[in-house]
Amino acid sequence: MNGQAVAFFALAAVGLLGVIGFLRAPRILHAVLALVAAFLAVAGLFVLVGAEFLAAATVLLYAGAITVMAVFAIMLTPGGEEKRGAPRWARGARGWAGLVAAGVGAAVATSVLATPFQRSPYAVDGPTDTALLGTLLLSDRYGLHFEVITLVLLAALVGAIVLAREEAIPVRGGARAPDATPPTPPPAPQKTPAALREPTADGPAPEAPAEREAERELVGAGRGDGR
Amino acid sequence: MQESWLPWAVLAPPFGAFVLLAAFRRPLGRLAGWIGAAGATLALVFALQAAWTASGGVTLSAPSVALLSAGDVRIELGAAIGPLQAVMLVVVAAVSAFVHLYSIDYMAGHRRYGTYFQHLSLFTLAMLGLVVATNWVVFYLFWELVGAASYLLIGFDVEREAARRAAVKAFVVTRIGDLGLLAAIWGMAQGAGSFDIAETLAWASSGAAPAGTVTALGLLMLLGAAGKSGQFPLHVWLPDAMEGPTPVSALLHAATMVAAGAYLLALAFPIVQASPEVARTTAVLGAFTALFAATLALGEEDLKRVLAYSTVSQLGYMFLAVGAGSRFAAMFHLTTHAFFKALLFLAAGAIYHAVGTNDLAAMGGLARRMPKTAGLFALGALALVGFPPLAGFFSKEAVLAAAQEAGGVPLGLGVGTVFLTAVYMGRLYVLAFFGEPRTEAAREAREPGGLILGPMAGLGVLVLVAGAATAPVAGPSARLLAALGPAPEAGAGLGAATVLLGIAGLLAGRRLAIGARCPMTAAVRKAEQALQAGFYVDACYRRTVVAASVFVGRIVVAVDALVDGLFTGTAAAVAGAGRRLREAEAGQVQRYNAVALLVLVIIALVAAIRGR
Amino acid sequence: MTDGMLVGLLLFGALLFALGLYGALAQRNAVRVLLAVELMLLAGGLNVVALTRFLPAGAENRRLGPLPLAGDYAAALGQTTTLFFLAVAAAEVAIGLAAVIAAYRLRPTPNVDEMDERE
Amino acid sequence: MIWLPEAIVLAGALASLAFGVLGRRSSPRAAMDLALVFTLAALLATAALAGTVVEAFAGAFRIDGVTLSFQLLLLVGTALTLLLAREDVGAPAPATGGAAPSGGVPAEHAGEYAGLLLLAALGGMLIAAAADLLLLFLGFELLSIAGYALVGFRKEDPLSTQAAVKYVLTGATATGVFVFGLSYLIGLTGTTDVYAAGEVIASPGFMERYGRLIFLAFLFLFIGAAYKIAAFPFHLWAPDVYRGAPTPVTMFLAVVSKAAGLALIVRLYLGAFAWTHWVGASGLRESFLLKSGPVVALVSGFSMVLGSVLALRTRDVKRLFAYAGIAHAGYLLVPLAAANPSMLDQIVFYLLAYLLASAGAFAVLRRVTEESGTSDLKAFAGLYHRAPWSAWALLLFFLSLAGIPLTMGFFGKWYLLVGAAWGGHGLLATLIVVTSVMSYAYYFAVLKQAFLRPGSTERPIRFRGAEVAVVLIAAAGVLLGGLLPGEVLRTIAQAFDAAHFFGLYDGRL
Repeated sequence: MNGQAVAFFALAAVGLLGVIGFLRAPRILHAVLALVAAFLAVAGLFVLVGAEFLAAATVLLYAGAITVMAVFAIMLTPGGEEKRGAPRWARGARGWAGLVAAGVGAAVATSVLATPFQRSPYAVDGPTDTALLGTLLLSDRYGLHFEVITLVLLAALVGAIVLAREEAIPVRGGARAPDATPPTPPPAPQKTPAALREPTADGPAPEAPAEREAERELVGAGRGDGR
Repeated sequence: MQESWLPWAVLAPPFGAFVLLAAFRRPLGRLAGWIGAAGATLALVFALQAAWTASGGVTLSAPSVALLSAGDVRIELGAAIGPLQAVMLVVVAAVSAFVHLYSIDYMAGHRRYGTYFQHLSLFTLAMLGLVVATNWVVFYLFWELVGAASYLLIGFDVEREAARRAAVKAFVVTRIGDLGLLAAIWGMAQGAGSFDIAETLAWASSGAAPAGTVTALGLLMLLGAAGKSGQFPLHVWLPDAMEGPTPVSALLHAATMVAAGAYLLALAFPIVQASPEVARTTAVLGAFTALFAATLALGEEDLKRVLAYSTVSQLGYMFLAVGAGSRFAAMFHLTTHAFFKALLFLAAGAIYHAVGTNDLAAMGGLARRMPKTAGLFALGALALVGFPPLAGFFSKEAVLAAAQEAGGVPLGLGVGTVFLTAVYMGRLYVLAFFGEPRTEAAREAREPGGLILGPMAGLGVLVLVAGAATAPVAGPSARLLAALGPAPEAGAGLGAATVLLGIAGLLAGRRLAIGARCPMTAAVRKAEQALQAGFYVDACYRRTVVAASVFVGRIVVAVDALVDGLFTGTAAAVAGAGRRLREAEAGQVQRYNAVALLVLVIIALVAAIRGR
Repeated sequence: MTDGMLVGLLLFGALLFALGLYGALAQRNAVRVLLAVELMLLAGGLNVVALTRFLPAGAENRRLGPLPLAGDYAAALGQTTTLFFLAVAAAEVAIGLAAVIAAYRLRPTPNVDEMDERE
Repeated sequence: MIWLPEAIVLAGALASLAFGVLGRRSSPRAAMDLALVFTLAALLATAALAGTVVEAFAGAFRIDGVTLSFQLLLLVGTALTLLLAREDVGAPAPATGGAAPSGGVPAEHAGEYAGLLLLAALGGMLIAAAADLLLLFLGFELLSIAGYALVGFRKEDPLSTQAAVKYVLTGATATGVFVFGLSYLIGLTGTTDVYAAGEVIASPGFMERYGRLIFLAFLFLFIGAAYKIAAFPFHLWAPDVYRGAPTPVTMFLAVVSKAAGLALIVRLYLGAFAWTHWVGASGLRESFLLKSGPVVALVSGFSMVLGSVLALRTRDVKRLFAYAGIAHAGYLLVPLAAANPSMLDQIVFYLLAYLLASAGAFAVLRRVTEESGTSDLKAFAGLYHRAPWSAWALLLFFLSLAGIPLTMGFFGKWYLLVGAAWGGHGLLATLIVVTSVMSYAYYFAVLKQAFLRPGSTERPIRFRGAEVAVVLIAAAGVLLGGLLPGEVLRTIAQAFDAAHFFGLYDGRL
């Protein structure tokens, strides 16, 4: 067992523990933290196979950007599964999902184990020159891909802004009010969009319960209260 | 084989009429009827010309257009007229022309006068197209179009719930048969590698096709024919179809469309003949239906429904003839039946106009008020029962003579039907035309106008002379029918027996009619109730076909509930089955994704373990 | 890189994918589902990187012709592919979270199963 | 300039987005009109390329018969969608509250609406033109991501936003599955070129060694792609999403997205997998088709049956379209399962029939549901008296969708049936027939309301100009295809010769 193997097993173990923590943690912020550990472990694996640039990108994108985005979203949408026990169907769904996941995992693992891999004579080890990545990305073929991925990101950007932006016009039917309450008068115009406001106690009265709950969850998650 | 535009020319006038009516039916007003009639009459002229040519033993073949081609398989929009097609064309065009003329007065003042003739022209076009088609796909196309026109015409009085329901019923029941036809077409194309009618028939009868396949194809085709022709057990739609206007009943549901099933079997005659099982099944089915429907007709209190059951019964004769191996007898009977049954329906329409109902209980004594109608009705009825020298006698004799080939049981059923036919017609006639008028309307009944009587008289003439169509003196018509196959030899006794049976039946019918107003024993009443319920076949449908779909749905729910119960251990899931199906439509996308993915997981596992 | 290492990486990828799939199918919170999908994507990325290190089977190809620096090229190709996967993952998360926020505004629940508006 | 159509669509998208930022106050609908003009220009540019077979970007981008026919379908669908969507902008939401089936898109988002529609269409066009696995994937993602946003565009309606969430979650899961399959395919073959991957698979000894993993890769890729056409097993997003999305977007998903998804499957399946042959260990010639065919047939069969059965149970017309769409996805996969020489023609012809009839039906549906504020079946009650012409048009479209003679849909189904029989798939052919008969039931349920049921009001429905245009174009197409199917088919087969698709394997480009 050489050093590489030791590193592999260590990273794999961390990754697995992270994923299991993500799936099992009752509090969603704990889950996200566990996931960060898993992402970092995968980044370590990337280093191990000589993909250093990729490792850096993974840390930046996954452990950084995506996780932060997720935390933002979690803060804006409190009231998760902790509030009440899972309904009957969800327990059933877990059974099905477990069956599917186990089946897929077993099928892939069986196939991998039964495949006689053969190392090609061309194969190289050691870290890849990042300049080669750059050349490839701007080559004739992948230059096109590079342009298309910008369009994908553009679509995501525009779509996310349209969806997440709170309209200046009052939302009909009482956006925040529960279904049964009579229509409330439109809230007074606000300078900052509500979506970006910090959860503070001096918000308008009708919105307080939801945000208090967010607060409570944050406290419970041990991330401090932000004040 | 002879190149000719005539097959297309036959289709052109009804098509033109349809287009004209579809575009301008409102501004045309009363003229709409005349345009429709002109279209049908012109088609008749072309059909007669085609028949004249075809009687010389040639097949008129029109230039064709390729509709679709998929590799070697080509679907051609072609048209051809051989002797068989010529007979059918003349019958369709002739009855259609008379019905169009009749309808001009009959439908006068109706809110959707123009639409009616538009539908009628569409039907005529579709029916003629069906006859001249040279390709199974095109045939099926027109077959469906005929069904669609029937749907529209049965439900023509959209305001009435009964009419709407009858239209839907007809559509659904005949569709069961259509499935059979579709499967048969598909199977033939599979085997013969072609959709061409002539090629597939040649393939089926050549012996190249496996015997089992031919039998299966024949039975499927029989299913298709039975659906269209209202043969047992698919007969349930035809009596209800009487909700349509009476001229429609005369044209579609007595003379032409329902005969399309018999025509299909005559067309696919080589297949029927190639398999003894199919021939036997066809003969027995036909004979049984003939007797069965005649029995049902005995208990009916509605004039049109009696005639409808009678149609089912007579169509059974045609099936019997085809099954017994005589295409000649089948087509001959088809022709004469078209004439006399159309006549009977048109007369029934005249009565409806005069009395305002089809209920026999509301008639009586009409012979005095409407002597001409009564006379023409009698002519049709006697032809139906089979008295010489009327058309029905000769054709029925031909059918029974052919049935001798099919064995004792079909022959017995066929002869028995002669008696029953006479009974229900006798009863009907006495109830409607003799005795005292039973309602005010019947007392005030009046003879219809010339435009209604005229077409009836025309058909009456045909009923008188059509019997001679096979006699050598008739020239072309005899040659035409003879081209369909040899005329079966009838013993002298058969004709005499049918006449005697007919007379006995009429007398029995008269007794039944008079006795109907006498107090009856409970047993007879009960039997009659059973008959009126259509031998419970209708209820049977409600319980099977309709219930089956509900049942399948329930099974799906039950399985779902069961699986779910296994996982969650709640027996309550079984109780809430109805609610659960609603849930299946609701938003729990994740779980359904998981369940659905499971199938593919199994494939993956199998592939992984088996090694590719 | 050795055979054992490759198989180890592929097995780890399979496990990551399976667990991600489980999360995507079983989690109720929409944010958790999205993050679980990220795991699936990451597993794919890991696979490509590992395999292209080992098997540059496309080094010679009738259609593409011989390639320069075959081994390095293949490794770089695998990493480029994974870069694209990463970018797409980010885009998916962005739009997904935006949709969750938009839905939450009208009906305050992040749980997928409670998003079940019927009339 | 073989990428001119794509460039035009991209320019249109950017122009619409820019217009949305700069000029939205002046005339919101102008953004839609702008997008429509660009779409039509791209349509012309695509048509002008007819008959071209050429590659660009080092083989990643390929124009051939399949590309052009699919791109034409996509552009026609997009143009019709834009026509319908035009009426959405700034229209007041119906007064019935949040649960209304459709409603206005805020005028200030008109530019984004048009821009995202065009970006999604561009994604579809890239799929059709991609001969590169990664490019296929990126096109797929561009289409999906723009689609997620479009579904949630009616932001004041919980149905719409929740539909967006469900669409994203299902879509992301499908993407995960797709990527996993892609990783094995790219990793094992060492190339991202579709055809080169196919050559590697066909190279001697490769399948003996890696066959299991390649088959798994195919399975994952196929399942992931099936999501886009709403085929089994990722089909159940469709009802909720179709119901919640703005009706033009529903139409876009039903028509354009489905066409693009099919292009994806065709490109991927036929390019890299199905047509590969090799000499097996036993010395016999083997082909991937024999291994993959049953999977495709299974997905196709399940889609047909599940879609049809579920459609029978629903009372909501938009959901009904979703279920019917699942069944149609099943039909569209039949030619691939029963592989035969003209399967591409069959797909394109059926797709065209489906596209036209669906577009027309959605145009009618849009106005009717808008007027009555519900998409329940009863919204159609009395339509014949309120708008007779539209009722007749609806009849025509439904007849075509159900596959009743004299319409294009009938010949489409016949062609599929012939193809299935040709490929020796009796069971699939039977399923087509049986599910078609079931489809009569649910389509007739709508027609029954339209023709035979009295409505709650006799007030005539006034159709907007753009809607009338969509209905007329669709009706003309359905009739033309129904009366002259041979001509239409010949045009498709000649101008956009699908045989070029396989040209690589014949030594041609």
